[in-house]
Amino acid sequence: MRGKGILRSVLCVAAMLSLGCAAWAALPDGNVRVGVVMPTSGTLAYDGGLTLNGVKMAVDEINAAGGVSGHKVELFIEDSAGVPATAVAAMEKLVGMQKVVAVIGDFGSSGTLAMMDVAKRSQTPLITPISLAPKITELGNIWTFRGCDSSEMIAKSFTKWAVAEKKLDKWAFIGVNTDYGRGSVDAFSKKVKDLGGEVVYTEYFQQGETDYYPIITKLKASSANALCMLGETVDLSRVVSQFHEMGLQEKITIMDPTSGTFNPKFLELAKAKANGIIGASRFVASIKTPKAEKFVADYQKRYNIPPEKYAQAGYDVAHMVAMAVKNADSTDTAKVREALAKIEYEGPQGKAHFDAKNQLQIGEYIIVVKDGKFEIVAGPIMAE
Amino acid sequence: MNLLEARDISVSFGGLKAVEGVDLSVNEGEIMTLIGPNGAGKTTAFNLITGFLAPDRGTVAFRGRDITGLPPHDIAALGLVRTFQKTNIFAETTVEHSIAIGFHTRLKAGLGSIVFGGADARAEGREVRERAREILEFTGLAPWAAHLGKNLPYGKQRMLSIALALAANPALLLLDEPATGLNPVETKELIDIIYRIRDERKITVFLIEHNMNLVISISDRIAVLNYGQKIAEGSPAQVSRDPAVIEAYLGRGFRHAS
Amino acid sequence: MLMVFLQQALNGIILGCIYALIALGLSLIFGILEVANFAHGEFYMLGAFMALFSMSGLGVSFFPALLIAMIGMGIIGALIERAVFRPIVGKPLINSMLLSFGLSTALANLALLLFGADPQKIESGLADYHLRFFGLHLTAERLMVLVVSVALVILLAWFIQSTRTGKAMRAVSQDRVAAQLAGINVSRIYTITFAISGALAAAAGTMVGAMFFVSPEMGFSVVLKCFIIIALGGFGKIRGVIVAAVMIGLAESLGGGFISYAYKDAYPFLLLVLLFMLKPQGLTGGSGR
Amino acid sequence: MLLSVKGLSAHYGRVQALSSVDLDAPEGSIVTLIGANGAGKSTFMMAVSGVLRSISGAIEYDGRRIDGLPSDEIVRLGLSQCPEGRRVWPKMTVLENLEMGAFSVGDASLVRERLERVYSHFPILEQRSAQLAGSLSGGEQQMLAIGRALMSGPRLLMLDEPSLGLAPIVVEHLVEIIREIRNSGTTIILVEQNAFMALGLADTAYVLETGRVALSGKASELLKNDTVRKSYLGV
Repeated sequence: MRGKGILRSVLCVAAMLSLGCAAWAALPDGNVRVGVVMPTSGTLAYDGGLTLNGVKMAVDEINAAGGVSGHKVELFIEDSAGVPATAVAAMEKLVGMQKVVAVIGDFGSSGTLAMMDVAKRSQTPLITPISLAPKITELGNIWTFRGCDSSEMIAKSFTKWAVAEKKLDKWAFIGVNTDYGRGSVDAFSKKVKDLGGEVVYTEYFQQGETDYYPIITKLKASSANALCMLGETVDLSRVVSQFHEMGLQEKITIMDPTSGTFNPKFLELAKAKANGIIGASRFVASIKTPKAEKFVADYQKRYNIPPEKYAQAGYDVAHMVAMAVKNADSTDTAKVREALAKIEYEGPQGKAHFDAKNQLQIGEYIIVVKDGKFEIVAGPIMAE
Repeated sequence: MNLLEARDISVSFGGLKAVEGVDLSVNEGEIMTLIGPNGAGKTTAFNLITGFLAPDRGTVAFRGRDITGLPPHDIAALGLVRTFQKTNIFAETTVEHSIAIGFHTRLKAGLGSIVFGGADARAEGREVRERAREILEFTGLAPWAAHLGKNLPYGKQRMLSIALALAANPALLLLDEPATGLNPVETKELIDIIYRIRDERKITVFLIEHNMNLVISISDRIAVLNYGQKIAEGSPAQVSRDPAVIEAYLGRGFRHAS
Repeated sequence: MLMVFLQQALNGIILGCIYALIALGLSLIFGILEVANFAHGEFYMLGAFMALFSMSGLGVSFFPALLIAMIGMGIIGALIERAVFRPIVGKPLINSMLLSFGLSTALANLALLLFGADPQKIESGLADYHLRFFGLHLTAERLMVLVVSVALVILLAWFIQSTRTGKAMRAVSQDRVAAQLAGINVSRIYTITFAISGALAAAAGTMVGAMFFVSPEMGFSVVLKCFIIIALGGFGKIRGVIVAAVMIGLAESLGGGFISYAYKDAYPFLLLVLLFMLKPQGLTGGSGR
Repeated sequence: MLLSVKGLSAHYGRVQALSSVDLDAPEGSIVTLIGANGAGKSTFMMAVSGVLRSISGAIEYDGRRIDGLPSDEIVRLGLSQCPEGRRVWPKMTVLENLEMGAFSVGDASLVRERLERVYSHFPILEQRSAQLAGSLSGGEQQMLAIGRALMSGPRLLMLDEPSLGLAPIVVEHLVEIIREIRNSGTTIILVEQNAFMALGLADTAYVLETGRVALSGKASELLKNDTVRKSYLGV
């Protein structure tokens, strides 16, 4: 048995060498190898861990149901630590040594943007479950997919609702100083101005920052009636508590439109101060569709916390990759990429497909935090 | 003309008058000594003369030119060079190289030509090596030329600090307690070199010293400070007989001991 | 605009007080043992966790937890001095830099393993009380931070200035051999120095844990900032370090508020460069006498 | 015999600084060590004080081995040293320097008494008591260093070049003080460049050359010894 296996792998390698990147007509023996690059250390470790939860749950589901056409999905997980250079090294390792069919990652837009070159050079599909920077799908890199909404899509849906329905016209922005933060602030500012609103204050902070008093103090002195925060769970929970310490909650509506904070950890950290935060999300645990309800129940059972959109994104993206491999009936990365671009998927967040730029098309729910729960107040609103 | 002329120099720290209305003059070609009890203000007077301290009052003139308030390196460039109580040498540099550095601080070739090795700098390099050699011979440090400063015996370290001062080409050399910590044999060598500095190199010498054997034997004139004021001045014989000096500094046992 | 300026200044002073607590300990260690302790930020981090677990595990309230953290880190600091730093006292600085850097990484990773990456908050229960005076805004929690850190700094200054042990610490820092010859047990002074520094770092960590969060990586950036403070304030000068700490706090707060917050970590460095250009002797450096 | 040293060898790194030195200091006597700079005199004192630890041989004090004891315990047993080069704490006041000299003394009234005695030896120190030691002149610092060494109330006092940088009148005074300290029962080991003064004061003398005892004997006899006169007295 063992000898036969080795012989086969030798033949495979020989075949690959002689044919370059040859294609198999059908799925070869062995597991479907999928790479994941996520921050499991550093300031993004918590959020990255949520996405990884979703990925692992999806893979276990797929394997329990017999795998992809009888082949088990095997994950190869690398830590990006939230550092673009580390993410690139991780991706190189996955495509070079592990020979994965596709890579899921990174969390931060900067990491994803950095890995996109590797995807193109190695001709391996890269699908990010979370990175929101509009640039990612604007660069025309056909090997990169975004398995979630972009901040521009959220911006369109959210500002339409906030400016028109809630009459919020003087906006302040606090964003993390990354591609995601700056990209999102630009996208939202533009939409607010297009809709006749005014941007009165914009400031950025470094990831992992603790002290926001200088920003909050300036915010207090500004004429803003809406604060739009763009960042991750831990950073934004500090912003929120310092926002309350300065007593701004009566004067300013606080919003987290990309809902980076809509997760149990945030509720634990911010407690009652989370109440009233308004956001938009393609997914929330209170969506009442059969797919969503099953996902929420399974996730709750498995991890003892309700899922949020990071876990959902990981879950959906892993399913999408498996579906693409199945549709392609091949582990040839070019065929998987083609199949992924044509996918018709339905997950907990609803029906979705990729547009010509590999951007997933889905709708947004408007959500508000109330007594530690996420309530849907509107939606789904489509971007166009 | 007096080579050095300090008039009415005064300085106080906090409320303490460290030096108060002191006149000091040094004639060209003489060996002059400043003595006085510990804390009388001798080193402070040296600091005032060499620009390490600015006087509250009074003037310092060198070769007839007013140098009051000039920074130390400008004063040194005029030819008024000092050594310090604490031996001040380059510990991690060889003796020969230390002296070469001493030259470089005052030579004319610009930094640019030193870095890029211009003709000026090369000519200077030769000159420096020759003159460093000459000073090594003069001070008896030639056998130690290749040793690191920190590895010299204590007496040779003190000699090196004098050699460094000589490299700066002084007209007036101020030595602050050069014999401190030297044994009687080393003290004799020091006396010898001070005479030769004066006689062979035509450098005037002004020193602070407690070793009265040395002071009495080499000084042409002695000035005495006590509590920041000058209490006596004159030849060694005059000063050592002065009752005020015996009372404040020498002690009654002095005549007997020497 | 004036009110914004004053509010930013107040925020900066509070931040500076925290920096002072950490930097003073680091400066004491540097001055007395002549070792650089890059793991000092981890003392601050472990102190914060100790307070957190005292509250969640033992159920004590904030101030007893602060005290427990200080005592606990005092003991751990002393043990670390004996086990890690004692053998390299008197060796070139690079030894302690490398060793403490390793210790810093080891402690941070140990904390990551034991406590997880999740940031957690210490509930002082004071953040919801607000004080408003002359148009300025202060929570009771920040007032507490101000009062406790000023009190600790005064206590430390008094200890070093006036007690027998404090004088012995100064003696060791100025001339170790002379201190030995005077009958001072130098090893004991080293241990005490680490204990005091550990306790101060724990106090700072606990208060930061209340104002912000406790997490395994909280120590790293703070220790670099504190080395800047020590460089600014002059090595081994208590008053200089306090002034420098408050200056850094103000620079971050005012620079962050009025120039750009995204680059606020650059302001301390800029301040350092500026000061070295204008006053090479350091903040409290005299005119040479 | 208050101090008895047998076969003392010491190293600074790889440099052998002392090799097999024997020395005896009878109670109540003044013993002087003379020799060139670097002959090992200061090393000897640092070894006896327990500061220099890489030593071999036996050091017996009052009938008890003290080699290997930490320096603070040695001070507590009654040995005190005024080191070469003053080594006062420059950023502490004169009074603090003196107080720290009595670090091993618990009794506050005893400390006060000794402080009075030091002030009577060196009145200038009393005038300067609130000044920082670093602001004193070199000679004043030397007085402070001697005063500090006396504060622990030693039975054995080791003075390393105490006359360095002192005015002649102070040196004269110092000679009286050393006699007085000896007469009050303290044994003294004295290292001096001023060999005339040292040999004049001491009962016994040891001449060190490159870490070895080259000569020893009664001080009055060494004063007449030709080699000593030529090499160390310069006559």
